[in-house]
Amino acid sequence: MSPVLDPALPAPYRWIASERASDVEMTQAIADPVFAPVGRAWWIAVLVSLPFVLWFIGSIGWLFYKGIGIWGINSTVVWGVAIANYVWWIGIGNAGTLISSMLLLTRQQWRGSINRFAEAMTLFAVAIAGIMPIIHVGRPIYAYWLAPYPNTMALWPQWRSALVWDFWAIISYLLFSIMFWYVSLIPDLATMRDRTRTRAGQVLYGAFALGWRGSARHWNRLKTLHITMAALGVPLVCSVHSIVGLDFAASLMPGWQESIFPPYFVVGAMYCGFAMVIILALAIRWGLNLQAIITANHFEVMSRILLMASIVMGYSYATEWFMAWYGGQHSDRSVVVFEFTGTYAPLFWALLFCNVVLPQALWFPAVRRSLPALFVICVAINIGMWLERILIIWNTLSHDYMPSVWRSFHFTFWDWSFLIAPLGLFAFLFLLFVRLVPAVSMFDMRELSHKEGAA
Amino acid sequence: MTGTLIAEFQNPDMLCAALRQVKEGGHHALDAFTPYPIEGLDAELDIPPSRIRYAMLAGGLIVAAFAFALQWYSAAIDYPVNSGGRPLNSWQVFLLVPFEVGVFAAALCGVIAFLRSCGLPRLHHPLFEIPGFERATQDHFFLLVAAKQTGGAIRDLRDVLEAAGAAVVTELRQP
Amino acid sequence: MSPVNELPIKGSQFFERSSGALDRRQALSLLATGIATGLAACSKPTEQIIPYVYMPERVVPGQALKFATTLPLSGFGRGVIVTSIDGRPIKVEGNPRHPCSLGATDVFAEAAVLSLYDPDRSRTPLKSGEIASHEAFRLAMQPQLRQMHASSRKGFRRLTRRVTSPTLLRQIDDLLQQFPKAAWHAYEPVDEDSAQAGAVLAYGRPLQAVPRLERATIVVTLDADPLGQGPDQLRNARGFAARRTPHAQGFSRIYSIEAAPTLTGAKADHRIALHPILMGEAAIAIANSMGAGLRQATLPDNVMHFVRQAAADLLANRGAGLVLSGHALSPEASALVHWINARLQAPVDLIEPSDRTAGGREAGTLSHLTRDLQSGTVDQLLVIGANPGYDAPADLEFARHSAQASFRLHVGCYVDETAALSTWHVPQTHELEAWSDLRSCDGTASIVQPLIRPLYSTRTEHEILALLTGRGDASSYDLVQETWRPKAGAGFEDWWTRTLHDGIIAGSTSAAATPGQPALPVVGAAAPESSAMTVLLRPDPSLWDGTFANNAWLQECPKPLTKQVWGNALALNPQSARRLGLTAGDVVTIDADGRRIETTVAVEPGVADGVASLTLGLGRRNAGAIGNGIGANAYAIRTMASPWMIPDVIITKTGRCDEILTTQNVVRTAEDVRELYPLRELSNLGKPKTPPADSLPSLLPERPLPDDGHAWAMVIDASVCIGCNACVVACQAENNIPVVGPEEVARGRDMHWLRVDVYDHGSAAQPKPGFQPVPCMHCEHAPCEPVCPVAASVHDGEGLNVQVYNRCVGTRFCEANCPYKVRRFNFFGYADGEEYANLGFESYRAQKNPEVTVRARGVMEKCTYCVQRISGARRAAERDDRPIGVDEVKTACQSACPTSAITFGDLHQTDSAVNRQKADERHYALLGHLGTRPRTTYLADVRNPAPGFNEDGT
Amino acid sequence: MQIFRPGANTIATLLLASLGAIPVLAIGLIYQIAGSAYITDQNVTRNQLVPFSHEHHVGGLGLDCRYCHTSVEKARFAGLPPTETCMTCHSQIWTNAQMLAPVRVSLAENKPIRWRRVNELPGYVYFDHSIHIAKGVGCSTCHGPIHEMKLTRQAEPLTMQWCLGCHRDPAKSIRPREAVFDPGWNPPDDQENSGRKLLAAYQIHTDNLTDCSICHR
Repeated sequence: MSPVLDPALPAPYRWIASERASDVEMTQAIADPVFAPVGRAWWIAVLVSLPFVLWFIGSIGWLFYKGIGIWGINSTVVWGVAIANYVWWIGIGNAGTLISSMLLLTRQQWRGSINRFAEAMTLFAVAIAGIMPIIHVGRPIYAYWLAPYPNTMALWPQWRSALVWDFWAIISYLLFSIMFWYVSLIPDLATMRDRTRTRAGQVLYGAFALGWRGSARHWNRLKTLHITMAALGVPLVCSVHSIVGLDFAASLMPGWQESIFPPYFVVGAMYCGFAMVIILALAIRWGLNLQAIITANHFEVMSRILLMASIVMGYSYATEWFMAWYGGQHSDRSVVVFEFTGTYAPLFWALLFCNVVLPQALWFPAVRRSLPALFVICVAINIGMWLERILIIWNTLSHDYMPSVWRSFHFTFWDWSFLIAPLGLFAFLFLLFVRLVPAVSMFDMRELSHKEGAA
Repeated sequence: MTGTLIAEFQNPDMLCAALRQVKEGGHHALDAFTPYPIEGLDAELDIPPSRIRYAMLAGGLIVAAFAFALQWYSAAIDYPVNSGGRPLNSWQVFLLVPFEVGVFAAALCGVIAFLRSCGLPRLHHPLFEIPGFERATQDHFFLLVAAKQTGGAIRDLRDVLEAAGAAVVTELRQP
Repeated sequence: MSPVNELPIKGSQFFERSSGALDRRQALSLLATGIATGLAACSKPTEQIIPYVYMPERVVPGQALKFATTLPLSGFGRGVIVTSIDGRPIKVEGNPRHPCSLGATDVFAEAAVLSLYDPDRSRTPLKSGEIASHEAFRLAMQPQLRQMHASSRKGFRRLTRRVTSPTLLRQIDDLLQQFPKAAWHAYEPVDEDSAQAGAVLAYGRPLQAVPRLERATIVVTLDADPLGQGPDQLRNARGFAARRTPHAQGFSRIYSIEAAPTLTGAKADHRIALHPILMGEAAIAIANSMGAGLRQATLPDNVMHFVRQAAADLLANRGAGLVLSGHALSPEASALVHWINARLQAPVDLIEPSDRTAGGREAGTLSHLTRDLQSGTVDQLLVIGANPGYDAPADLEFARHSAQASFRLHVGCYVDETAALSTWHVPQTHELEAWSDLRSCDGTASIVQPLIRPLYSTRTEHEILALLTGRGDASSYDLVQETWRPKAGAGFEDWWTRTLHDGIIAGSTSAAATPGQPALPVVGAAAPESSAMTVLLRPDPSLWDGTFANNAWLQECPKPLTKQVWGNALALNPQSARRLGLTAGDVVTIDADGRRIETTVAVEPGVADGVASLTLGLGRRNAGAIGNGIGANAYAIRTMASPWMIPDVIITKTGRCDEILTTQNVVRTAEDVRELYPLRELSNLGKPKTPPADSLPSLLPERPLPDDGHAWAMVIDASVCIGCNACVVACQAENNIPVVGPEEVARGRDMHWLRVDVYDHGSAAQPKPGFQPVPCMHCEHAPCEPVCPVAASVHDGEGLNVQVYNRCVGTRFCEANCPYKVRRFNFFGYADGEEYANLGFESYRAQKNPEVTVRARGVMEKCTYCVQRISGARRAAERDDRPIGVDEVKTACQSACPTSAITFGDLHQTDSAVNRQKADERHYALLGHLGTRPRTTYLADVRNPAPGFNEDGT
Repeated sequence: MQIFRPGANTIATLLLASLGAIPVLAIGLIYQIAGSAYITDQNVTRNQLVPFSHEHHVGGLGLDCRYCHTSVEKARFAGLPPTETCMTCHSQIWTNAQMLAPVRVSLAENKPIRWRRVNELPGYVYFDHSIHIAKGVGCSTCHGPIHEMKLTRQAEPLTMQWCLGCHRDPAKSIRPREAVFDPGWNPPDDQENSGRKLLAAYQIHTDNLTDCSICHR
């Protein structure tokens, strides 16, 4: 079908690539794909992702049945893919809310086109991230012991453990993100309620819209709440990933015990999160014909952020190496040498290429404007960031203080399963999302379109 | 008895113009219903500033304090164990959880306060019966006004609104 | 099928079997069931409590009883004390009264309890492989006995291993009187034959050398390994340790000349690798330096340089210098060593060998037996306890020739390779179930008393012999008493009880013989140089001669120097490997004139050039579920003529590769060694040392430790640790540590709570390994504790870093954050339903220590300082309102240690041994700079090199 | 256009509220169940092959606990009497009572009597009777009024919480050693300080009593 707003190039406005975008057009452009009959592309996507979902469920089942020995972990490298996945997914999860709230606080007009699905991405990513620590433990049935609850053992969690901090960080963050996402969704749900033709749709959207009427008072309260939550969201996100960083930094292992970890984990999270947002933006833009709403300028600015982040990452890596050398500890230095030359050296070089070298291409406007190039870079960054996380674990654990028990990790089929299958689950959830709620915030876009004078 | 009218406009500027005239005419502008927030409208309608933030602050602080107290009580009083030679009340590290939980609690209180201050959930509302009101969430702009306490005020008000370019003006009958 | 029916845990048929004499030992608390189900834990169905019908005397349910007995190794006894709970022997410890145990144990003694419960043990007689009854066997024996009596035929042969049991020897005498034409042969795979032949050359009669290392200041070993595994290891190790602590008088110096690395070589102050055929030359060189005036020894210059230095040192210490010769030396060479020692008035006693009958009868050799078999003059072949079908030298072709005998009886604990060759097999009783007696290397006799009624209907050697001599009714108990009653004289009963209690027979130690001056042997010409490879055979440090092949603890016990488990490998030094174009892991064929075996190559510095060393005891075919098909069978290339050294072998690559399974790495990188294994030289001890960085700044304030109560700590003296692994297996037995199996080891998983790290502070050419046992450090600032989200890893009031298994959820953060990597994780249910091979069988449950939880899958575990022992001692003390005595608590590793390298005790008791050790100037904390404040600390290894001498001849 | 009936407002509000309420209630409920007899088996009586009555033997005949539970002062296990112990009397009296048939059979066939465990602790809990007896913890403190039980039941919940109750403050449960085996003993009014005196007298060190390693290994 041809888009409601046909993209006009060169774009007459900065953030809307269409001659004009009246409220009704804007609304149709975003809301109607949800009501439109399901397209073939969507079905194919679902059929592709569904097997992965089943694979993931099956893998978890087998894991619970056999025990975590099915992974490539060993007496020395006791952590592996599950933890890396956790850090990677929570990283992606951090980006959505972080981006959305930071842009909101900084009054970035273009925020409207991406915040909705960026926040959705957060929800799904954090949910998947939350699974990882649970399946990672040896006795998952007792994972709930991390929570303080009245029990006949009269026991409590051990609050000094970074894992307990994680527990609270994930829970708080997930619930926070759900509320943050939902609150800004209410007006759009009302729109859906009022546009849908089916009774079921009216009841469902109606129920979740809570009877929103768009009254001036509603808007006033909503804006107050939203901006305040954003103000809380930024420190929350930073703290969440800082705590993830503390999982390592609060230890005394060479290569982990580094004060730079928390900030550098936050940047890393934003980095791969933004990369993921761009990938999803490309998909949605293409899949829902939103070329007019997600414009080249959007990708332009996001690429710049990526570029900045990649430089910060490079700086962080360099700092690590420098501190190891400067600190003069034999073990620290030896870990760094191992990174560059040891068992996992090829992966390490690959990570440097993906996270630091390749993104430098974004210095060139041509690259920033070439969507395929952008896509490739973003995929590379996500791979690079996963490598970074797994290597933080492997390098230190494989090469710590006790040379007598240095061992390396050997990938098993099940490691691959837990690495790949969740991606399918993520895609699946996202596909459901775009079919159920407007993927872009309609009221924000209406506002924007009026500001831009396109309405 | 006073009459309340609701007028439907094509675009926000008309609505704002109408609102101004209504107030000049001494009528009461009760509320406006728009598909997106319109700058300054709440000022025109002199909606009191929201107190949501106080609720959030209070909720956040209380829960954070509770979280810290729980840690302190469980680790130092109820079942003290020596964990790696750390002090029983390692308050420095006990600050992390309260922060996380506090932020979450603040947000939660915010949402609750928001719902209360907007009177939501309100799935059933008389306004939904107004024909065409469903466009208030899409592309049309509604103004809810009450006539002043003098005879014939209703007609006068209706004129004002239509003059201001209202497409439809409906009178709400009081329940 | 599970052997549960035979298991004493199941009460009923157990009591049906009760018979007078043994009641005390039979006492089998059926409460054990309660415990056993308790171990399995979790499940809700109501437990049963099954009391006795008649309460056996002395048994208190759940309380440990200790009994002294004796365990054989290569026929020699080592006195032990076995702990038995509810009638189940669960732990072996040394017997301090016994001169060849001195309170310590070796890996084989520790592992004996596991073999006892091995479900693969033979349980019923077999007639050519078919299950038969003892009655059937008795009937089948009748005609044979008649034939044996009919003196017309001469074909009755009996093959045993080395026999030192006075009772058995007495029975053999009787037997041979009854059957004049019968003959007795003995075969011991790990023999002393060349040494004895040497004694014959030197003194005209076989004599057994008993070195007294505690009196030796200079020790020179010619391919000998007194500290290595063996029947005399414990005594030697103690003697060694006595002269290796700086405080001791006359710190000893050890020169080791050897063909392949040994534990003695590892502890030596000077070591040099020498081709085994040149060992004799070294002996000549030493002898000449003492004026033997033999022909010039042909040795490489650096070796000559080394030998001169050693000889000079020996001469300078006349009366305290000692030379020891190994298996591989020629009789002449060992004779020469006797001569040298005589010249030096060396601290070595010569005693009459104890494997002779009172009638002076001596066993014939295996080669005679096979010759007779070949010539078809043997009708009945009785193999008792031996397993020639597996361990006979290949050139004898025992398997083929044994078929010549029409009646072939095998008595053994397993249906092994020999059983497969026999017409009849009778299950033999395990040492821990049997009455018997044994002599140890120094001749001391002690009683073997059963700890439990035989689990299966088995027979002891004594009973079998009694059957032959027509005394089928006599029990071993009677037979053993018969032997000793005359010697004890009046008051036998008291004597007997005392002897059983003490675990040695007073005054039975053989007096040193005074054989006069040894003759100087005639030495032949030097062996010609040969470029071909020589394979050197060694008993396996974990499996010995293969007897223990089906013992999972021993299969998974890392070999001291290579850390290899579950197999053996052909060790070459880097140069030889390069020359042959081999790399570690290559599978090769060894071709020793026509006899071939396949094995895997391991590259090990320290092996002499042109030599490849391989251990015996693996490649079993009929060992059982654990031992079958593990490793290569070196017996298949062994020859009677030269049992320890196989010259001129051809080693060819097969092109295949195989992984050598190891549990850890030998650390050779200089910085790591320097940081983790400080080495001191005796000469520069006493110099002030830099105090270790104790505490580091922390965000958190100090948490004062309670100064009352106890503060447990351990000190390990690297100077006397010989890396023998006794502690490792002792820990495994005491703490119910599961075996993970080869596949899991290959995945980098292991379960030993205590590992012995090897640090090589030498060079590739001159490896100088040092041993560092690493249990949990019980850090006061334990990094593992704050990271545990559920407080499963916490400190207790006495300074123990405890791991609460039932609280652990398995995040593994503790191990990730442990700088010492001493925690072990149950990736699978190694003890909990996913056991390796047959280790899940019910019978093994009886070995489990009821005082220690069996850990579930997904749970982290680690060294607890044997908290169950501490707790036991505490409760015992508090029951009678007294404090725990000084050094009253001994951990399993500590009590096993032959050199007392491990000290454990209470820091708050000022006069505790551990406090003394901590005051030593060599004291250091491993990775102390991390501020973990370990409670387990070390004393630095001390070496005593000769001033101004260095092996390289520079 | 009105989608919902007026009542929907109330329903919606209730649903929202329950989002918060339900988890809290659920946890409370689970805690209640976990502590209840359904899980702990408190006061559960198990049918035994021989309906042995402590009420009769202890309450009535006044047998001392140690007559049957011989190792209670020496070992972790109190010990159950061997059949011979029962027969010391029952070879004379009630020699052919039906209910004692299993005992006679046991002796005759030399097969132990199988009792069902009443007080059952998990395998990872290492409870030691002897030390508790030695330090003045009476039988009835944990086993309740055994002398009034026709059939033996588990008197206390035996949860960790319950154990800790005493290990945190032993004073309130310690009694004079001579009263340890008195099933009818009741704490005096001044138990608090008499208990404290006994703590001192019996040298009970309370500081480590809640260490994990005291009960778990």
